[in-house]
Formats: sequence, structure tokens, C-alpha cells
Amino acid sequence: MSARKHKLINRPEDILGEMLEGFCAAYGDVARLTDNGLVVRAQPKAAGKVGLVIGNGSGHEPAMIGWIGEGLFDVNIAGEIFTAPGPERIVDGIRAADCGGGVLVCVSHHAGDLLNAELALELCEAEGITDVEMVVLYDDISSAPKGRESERRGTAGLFFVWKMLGAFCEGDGDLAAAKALAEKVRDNTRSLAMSLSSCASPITGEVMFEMPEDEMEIGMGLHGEMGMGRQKALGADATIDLMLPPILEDLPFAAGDEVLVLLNNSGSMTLMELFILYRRAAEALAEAGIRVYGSWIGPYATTQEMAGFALSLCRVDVEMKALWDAPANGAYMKQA
Amino acid sequence: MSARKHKLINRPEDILGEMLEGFCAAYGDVARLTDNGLVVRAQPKAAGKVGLVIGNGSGHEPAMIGWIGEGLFDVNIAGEIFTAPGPERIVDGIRAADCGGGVLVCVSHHAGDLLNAELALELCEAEGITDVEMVVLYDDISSAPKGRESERRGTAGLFFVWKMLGAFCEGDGDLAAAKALAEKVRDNTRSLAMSLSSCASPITGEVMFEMPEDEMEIGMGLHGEMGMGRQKALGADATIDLMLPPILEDLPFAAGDEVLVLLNNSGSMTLMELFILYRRAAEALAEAGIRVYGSWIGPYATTQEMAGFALSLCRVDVEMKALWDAPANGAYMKQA
Amino acid sequence: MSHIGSAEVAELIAAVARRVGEGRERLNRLDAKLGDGDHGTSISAAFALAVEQIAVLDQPEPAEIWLATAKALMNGMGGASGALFGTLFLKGVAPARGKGALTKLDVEAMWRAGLDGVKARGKAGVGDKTMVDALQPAVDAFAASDDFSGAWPAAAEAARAGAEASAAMIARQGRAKFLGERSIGHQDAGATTIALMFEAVQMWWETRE
Amino acid sequence: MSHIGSAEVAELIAAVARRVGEGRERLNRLDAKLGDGDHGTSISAAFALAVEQIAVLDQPEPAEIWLATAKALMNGMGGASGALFGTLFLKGVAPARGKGALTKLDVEAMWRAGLDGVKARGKAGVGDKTMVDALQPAVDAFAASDDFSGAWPAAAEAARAGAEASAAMIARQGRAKFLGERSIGHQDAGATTIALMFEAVQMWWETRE
Ligand SMILES: Nc1ncnc2c1ncn2[C@@H]1O[C@H](COP(=O)(O)OP(=O)(O)O)[C@@H](O)[C@H]1O
Ligand SMILES: Nc1ncnc2c1ncn2[C@@H]1O[C@H](COP(=O)(O)OP(=O)(O)O)[C@@H](O)[C@H]1O
Ligand SMILES: [Mg+2]
Ligand SMILES: [Mg+2]
Ligand SMILES: [Mg+2]
Ligand SMILES: [Mg+2]
Repeated sequence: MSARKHKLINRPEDILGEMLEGFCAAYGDVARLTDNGLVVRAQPKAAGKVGLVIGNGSGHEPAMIGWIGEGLFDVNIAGEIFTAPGPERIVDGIRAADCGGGVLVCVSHHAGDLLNAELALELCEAEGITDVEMVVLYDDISSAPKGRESERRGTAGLFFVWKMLGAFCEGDGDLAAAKALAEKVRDNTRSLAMSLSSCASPITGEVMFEMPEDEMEIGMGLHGEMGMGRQKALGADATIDLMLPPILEDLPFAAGDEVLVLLNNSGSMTLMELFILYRRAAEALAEAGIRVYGSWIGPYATTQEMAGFALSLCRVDVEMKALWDAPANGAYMKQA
Repeated sequence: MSARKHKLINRPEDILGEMLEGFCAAYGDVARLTDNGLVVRAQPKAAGKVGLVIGNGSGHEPAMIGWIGEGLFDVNIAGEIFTAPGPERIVDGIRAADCGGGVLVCVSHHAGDLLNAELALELCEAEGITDVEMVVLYDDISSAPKGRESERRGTAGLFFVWKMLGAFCEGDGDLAAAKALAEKVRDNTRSLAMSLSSCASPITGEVMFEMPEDEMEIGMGLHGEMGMGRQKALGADATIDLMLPPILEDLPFAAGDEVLVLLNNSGSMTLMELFILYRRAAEALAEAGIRVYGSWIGPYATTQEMAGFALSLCRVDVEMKALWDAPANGAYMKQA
Repeated sequence: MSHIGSAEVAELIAAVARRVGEGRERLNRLDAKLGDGDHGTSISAAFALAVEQIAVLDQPEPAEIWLATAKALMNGMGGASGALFGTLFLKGVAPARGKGALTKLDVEAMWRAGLDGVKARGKAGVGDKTMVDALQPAVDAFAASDDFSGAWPAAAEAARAGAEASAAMIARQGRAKFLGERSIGHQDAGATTIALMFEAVQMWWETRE
Repeated sequence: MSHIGSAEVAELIAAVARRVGEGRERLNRLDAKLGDGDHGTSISAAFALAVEQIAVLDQPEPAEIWLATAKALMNGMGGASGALFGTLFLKGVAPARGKGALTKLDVEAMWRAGLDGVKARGKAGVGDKTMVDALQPAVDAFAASDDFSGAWPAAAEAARAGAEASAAMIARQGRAKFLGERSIGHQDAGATTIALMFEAVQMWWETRE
């Protein structure tokens, strides 16, 4: 199955800048584009709070520009398509996020994001910028076995971290507490993704990988990285029955647990399909005695127009539920 | 370019029921599935208000189940994929929406929706159900020329009607006033859609129409109906420059007007592309002296995984802006 | 036979349901050329539903069988075609009301009322590439014959010819209208269903006689 | 020549930028097999940026040219490869600091520090199918020769052989690692860039001598 190669862009080299301009023109009440290309909150948070910043490759919209706003991130440093921004831009972002309570640099674990954040922190040290911490986040069970969690990739389930951490950093917690909270949410979150199709790179105009019609890949990464292997494409219930058990076993999630559920659309999956998939997931969770506290179904972290989805679960306690329910006002994440 | 034919469903004949079950399981705080297959508000509105109901074919999710909730619709009667529900189900929906202030049946203008609503109103009359009105809504400038607006199709731009009408019907206006408001919004709304790809029917598993790679159709309907014809696929700015002028001329929108802008994702368009498209639209509107009051970019009314978008404009006055800004709480339309 | 009673009317609907069911894939393929490819699936399911709902009627009059068919088509099928095929039967209910057995003139009045209803509701005339292109000639041919034995074959033949003629037309109603000239060369699915309907009735009539 | 000064170091970077620019499409094609197909585009753009930024330096030392190159690669390229190619040059700054002209031993120390930095940051060793597979043999070959005239060709030849050898390896770092055994048979793009770099320097050296 061939992917759509023609993208509605102008020149590949202008994608990043034009996309950020368009986004900020549309959502100026929430987010603002700075002269040095950062997307920052239209209304900065109060002095003394912990600033939250993340750098990441683009091409995953609404992630992460869509999560800039009250109760969410302060600053997003968007890199080129599928490419982490370099260290100097991250330092710019750290400066912009600083409102006196220190800055937490979030890293969704991929080599580029991690290496550039490390370099940025070295630069900060060299320039005497203190009170900066980095937290490395991951959730994808397909990318490394149990016991080697810290080698795993960061994928759509980090959504739970962003939401709760964002809410936390509206409060009076300090930098160390914010980092601990992020790690707590991460350590209670597990995800697994699949895809039925490839997608085209808007830079090269070429299909990113081959995916034969009627096959699917379980464990697909956010940039089309291969996972646990190909197999014949299944129906909705069978797909959930294949993907949910390894997620449950990994944490493990157990009877009596309360969870949040995310079904992330990686691009061109229809909501029609996602609702049918959710139906079986909810049924299977109920069978396992696991209570669903809340659910989100939609495109949160996409891989261009790839036809796939990720199933993410986050086990929550009282603290996490309160953070989950707290208000948020990003362009693509609104909660009253 | 071939479309993805494998959908993550179980059996085609179970799509509608399973999709509604999954949706209502995920969003039980907002919407509820009745025993007779209607999607209704979890919390009914106060007695004496005008009830709002719409029937439509499915396959366009989040439309219309995603707009059930406070400040939006009371009842959605979802038909089979791309097929309007029959008259008896619409009558069920009218009964469910009735809370004493009469019921307005909204019709997004397509033959099936209109004919079945007409039949339903005849049934209501025969059964002595009074205080029911129908309003026929359309916005697609490609489907009939200026002067024959009432022959046009209803497409993504009706989103503006749903939002403002929903807010209106939370207030004390009566049925006639609600209908008049719906017509006012409709008469200030114009849309034009395009697509770069076809999509597959989840019922037949076949591609719905052929679309050669590197071509695009301007004036594409919500079910893949052909519009003003094929041409070579253009870049983002050139596409907006082709589509915006006929929209502006049609109403016409003029310097000094204030408008709402919707860029509707028909399925597998990326947000990256939509932001780049929006950038040019915003620029061109500014050049024309038209002020943007608010913008929405995302999937509101989809055509399965079709790679296209609609550009919709709605001219607003003080009353409409207030209704636009009013709170709403549908699963896929939240406003504080 | 100069009259048909409830048993015959029920058999007639059952014969139609079988024939349309056999034509399911062909109708889907025709609809795929001009529409969304589901006509065979939905019309055959709706007629099957009609047969089921007729079976549970308690000693029905012909009019009640016609009404049950109308409702099954409208509510079981949905869409414009459900409304139109439903209307075809719904409008035939009034002329049959109160009659235990139907003469050829009764049935003629039922078809005529149905045809008028379809045209009024759907705004399609002959030449617009819809079910009307088979239905109108069929009803006219039925009317032009003196008795059932002449009327059924004449209607079947006229419906078949009308359906075939639709291939050369430009669609002006239904989903296909947006195809414009690109609709030329494909036979209309709804017209083909009408042809199958009358063909089924004629075959059923032959085995009865 | 037993020393190279700032002018030569700037020429060297310019030669690399030209050669990598010529290899752009080839590098993209290689990266398309194992990664996301952008390596040629981004590395050539980053080296072009380095040349621009070197041009505006005011009477730079070799160390400053090396630093400008590091920054252009890190910030102009981004991603893991930007960090790693950046590190290759960044770590070479310290051994060069304060020196107006560089001996062969100076340059050897710069490459060695760069190699060590890349390995420490990227956690890849020889055999993991990355730039290290070309870089390590190149640095070793450079060290094993007594002077520039022996070292440059030896390094170029070793880098080329290392890059070619990467084809047979299973990727254990970078995007390609998720391909596992499916990565066998394709030469690594980053290693190829290293080979092009040393080839360019050798060719530049030959025209200088
Ligand atoms: N306005 C109309 N008047 C008469 N017949 C119509 C009209 N619109 C559609 N039809 C008939 O309906 C048929 C399509 O039926 P079907 O495929 O079941 O509906 P849909 O187009 O909603 O999928 C067409 O082949 C045509 O004969
Ligand atoms: N951990 C690592 N150590 C050394 N080299 C690496 C590592 N990861 C990636 N590389 C190199 O980077 C190259 C890919 O570069 P490039 O395509 O520019 O980056 P990206 O994969 O982010 O698109 C690979 O061919 C490999 O040589
Ligand atoms: Mg890349
Ligand atoms: Mg249909
Ligand atoms: Mg059809
Ligand atoms: Mg690459």
C-alpha cells in the first residue's frame, strides 16, 4: 500500500517556521511564537513556579505545540521534522521557561532528544545557569524488555505525564518534587503501538518504510521505528486482545487498580475504528477488574498520516487523579 | 494512490452499534447510549428549553456524536455508514430531545437526511407530536451556484451552526427563534473542500473513488462526492489562494467583516499541513481587511481517512460572537 | 386469477426479497460505479427484514403487508433510497386499504400512487438515471394491460428495458449526480433493483398460474 | 608541510563541506534504507553553515574554527547525529586551544578526543553500524602514520573500508537499531559521511602538497 506522498506544504525547508507561524496565528490566545522560534505560553505563569520545557522533533502535531498553555508546558522547542533541536535552542528554551522556580527539561526518550538535552545542560552549567533538572521519560514496552525500562522509547502515553506534571507545576511544589512527580507518572505508565501503514516524510517526499497491505506491525515507534514484528492484520477485538495483555503484565496492572486510558491516533486511523477498539479495551479491563477513571481518544502524538494507534494505560492514585482533573488550556488539550 | 482498505473493525454489520458503545463507554460523563440506539446527553437540559436533534450517516466521526453535550446537541441519531437513519428512528430522537420547549430537527442538506426528516415530520404529525420544526442547513459553495444556495450540500462549516445554535438553546429563546438563528448562521457561512486522496468504505472494503497520485479535487463532498473537478496537486499557499477567493466572493465577505475560520481535516491531513495552510489563509484574510475572531483547526467532520480539508468562514456579529464564546461540553468540542 | 389476496401478496414480497438477495453483489458492483457500493447490501437486507416482519403479522390485509414492507424499507435501509423505496410501498397502502383481495386495477392504483410518491419526494423524472427510469415504464406497461397475466410480464419487460436505458444517461439525482458526465456508461443500481423486483413478480406469477 | 594553520584548517572544512554536499543524495538514499532518509540533506546543510560561520570569524585560531564547526553541526543539524558530529569537533577544541598552527600530533589528539567523545556520548563501539565504524579505524590509521602526508591517505583509506564494512553489520544504535537483522546489507549513512570527510581532506591535501 503506497502512502500519500504529496503534502500540502510550500518548501520542505520552510515547514517548521511556517507551521509554527500558522499555529500561533490561530491560537494566539494560548501560545505565542518568540523571535527566536520558541512556542511559549501567551500568559506566562506566576513568578517562583517551576518552569516546564520540552524540545522535540516536529511532525507529530499536535504534540508538543498543542500542549503549551495553562496547566501544561511553558515552552516548546520544536525541531525540524523528526529531529530533536540542537543544544543552543534548548538553552534558549530553558531561559524562556525560567520564572524563578527552576526549570525542568522533559525528555521523551529518543537518542536525539536525550543527547541534545545533555549537551544543553552542559552548556547551562558552563554559562552558570543553575536550577535546571532533566527528567527522561519512556513508556513503550516494545522497545526494551521489562527490567530495562530506562532503555525504552518515549511515546504517546507520556501524555499522562505532561498533563499531570503541568498541573503540578501550577502549584507550589519545587523542582525536585516536580521531577519526582514526572518519574512517578512515568513509572505507572505503559504503552504499545501498532500500525497498518507507512507514511511519507514531508522532507524527502518518500515513504518512510514499507508496509505490505494486510499486514500490521505491533510495537511501532513514533517515527516509524520497527517494533516486535509484522503479522497479518487482524480485526479490532483481536488487535486489542493481542496488545492489552502484554501492557497489563508489564507494570503489572492488577484487579482493583484504577487507570487512565489513552487511544492515540497516529495519523489516519478513524475515530470510528478507535471507538470500536476502545469498546473492547474497556470490556477487557472490566473483565480484569481494572477500573477506568478517564479516557482520551484522538490524535495526541502523530506520525504524519500513519494509520495506527497506541494503547496507553496509566495507574492513578488520589494525587494523580486530582492532577488529571485540574484545568488545562492548551490549543489541543482543554479541560475546564 | 491506493487507500488503506483494512479497517480495524470486527464485522461490517456491527460497526455502528460497536462504535456507539465504545464512544459512550469512553465519554459516559458527557453522552449516553439509549436502549433504542440514540446518543443523548448524560445530563438532560432544563425543562422548557428547545431540544436539538440531528440524524446523519456515520463514518464522519467525531461528527455528530462528538457534539452531544451541554451547549450543543441533545440527541444524535446515528445512521449506518454514510446513510441517513430512517424516519422511525428520527421520531425516536425527536421524542428523546423533547423537554417541553419544542424540538428543532437539524438537517445537514443531503438527499437522504432531508427525505427521512420529512418522512419523520409526517409521522410526527400523524401521531400528534406537535411543536417540531425542521431546519435545512448547507454551506458548500461547490455544490450549486450562487442564487441556488438551498440546493447546496451541508458540510464541515455547519460546525458554526451547531456551536451557536447549541448555545442559543441553552437560553430562553423559543423554537421559532432557534430556527431563525440557525438560518442566520447558515446564511453567513460558506465552505469549500478539497482532497488529495480517496478513502475506503468500511462496509465494502473498497476504495470509494479513484484519485490519481499528484492530483486533487476541489469541491469534494463529505462522502467523496465530486466537486468542481480535478487538477494537478498544488502547494499549500497556492491551494489556499485557489480556494479562498471563491469563498469570499460568494457571501461576499468584505473588508471590515469579522469572521470565524474553520480548517476541517477530512481524515488523514496532518496538523502540520493544516497549520501551514492556516498561515496563508490568515495572511490573505488580513490582506482583504477581514478580521479573524476565532479559529478551529482539526477533524470535525471526516470522510473516513480521506486526505483533504475544508476551509469554512462564518461572518459574525455581536450576538453570534457571544454564542460562539459560550461554554460547551461535548466529547470533541470543549469550551470553558 | 383476477384477484390476489394476502397470501399472494406475501408470496410476491418474498419472491422479490429472494431475487434481490440473489442480485446483491451485482447491485453492489453497479452502485460502486456511481455511488458508495452498498445498494445491494442494504436493499437485500431491507427486503429480508420485510419478509420477517410480514411473517409476524396476524391475519393481515394486503394493505398491512404493503405497509410492513414500506416500514422495513424505510427504517431498515435508511438513506435517500430507503425513503424512496419505502415511499413506493407506503403510498400504495391507501388504495389497498380495506380490501381483502386486490384486482388488477387495485394493484395498478397502488403502483401508480407509489410512483407518484417517489417522483414527488425524490424530484427525479424519467431520464435522470434513477429507479424512476425503470419504475415509470413498468407502471405504465402494467396499466396498459388488461389483466394480471398480461400486466406482470409487460411490467417486467418495461422495467428491464428502462434499467438498461439508464446506462446511457447522465445522473441528475442521487450520489451519482456529482459525477456529471462521468456517470455515463453505467446502469443505475436502483433502476436495476426495480427491474429485479418486477422480474421476480413475473416469475412468481408464472409458477402460480 | 609539518604544520597546518588557520587558513589550512578553514580550507579543510570547506573541502569537507563540498564533498559532503556532492554526496547529499547518496547519503539520503543510504539513510532511507536504515533511517529517515534525511542524513544527506542535514549534514550537508550543517557543513555549509559551518563554512558560513567560519567566514565571519575575525582572525580565528584553528581551535575557534573547530568550535564554529562543532556549533554549526550541533545547532544546525539537531538530532542524535547533530549531537554526535558536533561532539566529534567540540572535543577536538581543547587539544587545539592556544595553538596558532597544528602539528600532526596535535591533529591526532584532536581526532582522538573527538572519537572518544562520540563513543562516550553515543555509546556505540566498532561493529554497531554507526559513524564509529569509519571513525575509529580512520583515527587509528591517522595515529599510525608519522606525518600528515602518510596520515591523511591512510585515514581516508581506513574510513572508506570501515564504512563499507558497516554494510554487513547489524545496527545497535541510531534509528536503524529497531530494524535488527533487517539492517544487514545496507551501508551506514553516518559512516559514509565520515569516509567522505576523510576522502575530502586527503584530496585537499594532495592538491596542497
Ligand atoms: N432523488 C432520487 N429519486 C429517485 N431515485 C433515487 C434518488 N436518489 C437516489 N435514488 C436511487 O437510489 C439508488 C442508490 O441507492 P443506495 O445505494 O441504496 O443509496 P445511497 O446512495 O444512499 O447509498 C440510486 O441508484 C437511485 O436509483
Ligand atoms: N549512538 C550513535 N553513535 C554513533 N553514531 C550514531 C549513533 N546514532 C546514530 N548515529 C549515526 O547517525 C547517522 C544518522 O544520521 P541522521 O540521519 O542525520 O540522523 P537521524 O537518524 O536523526 O535522522 C547514522 O547513520 C549513524 O552513523
Ligand atoms: Mg532525521
Ligand atoms: Mg449508502
Ligand atoms: Mg449506495
Ligand atoms: Mg536520518
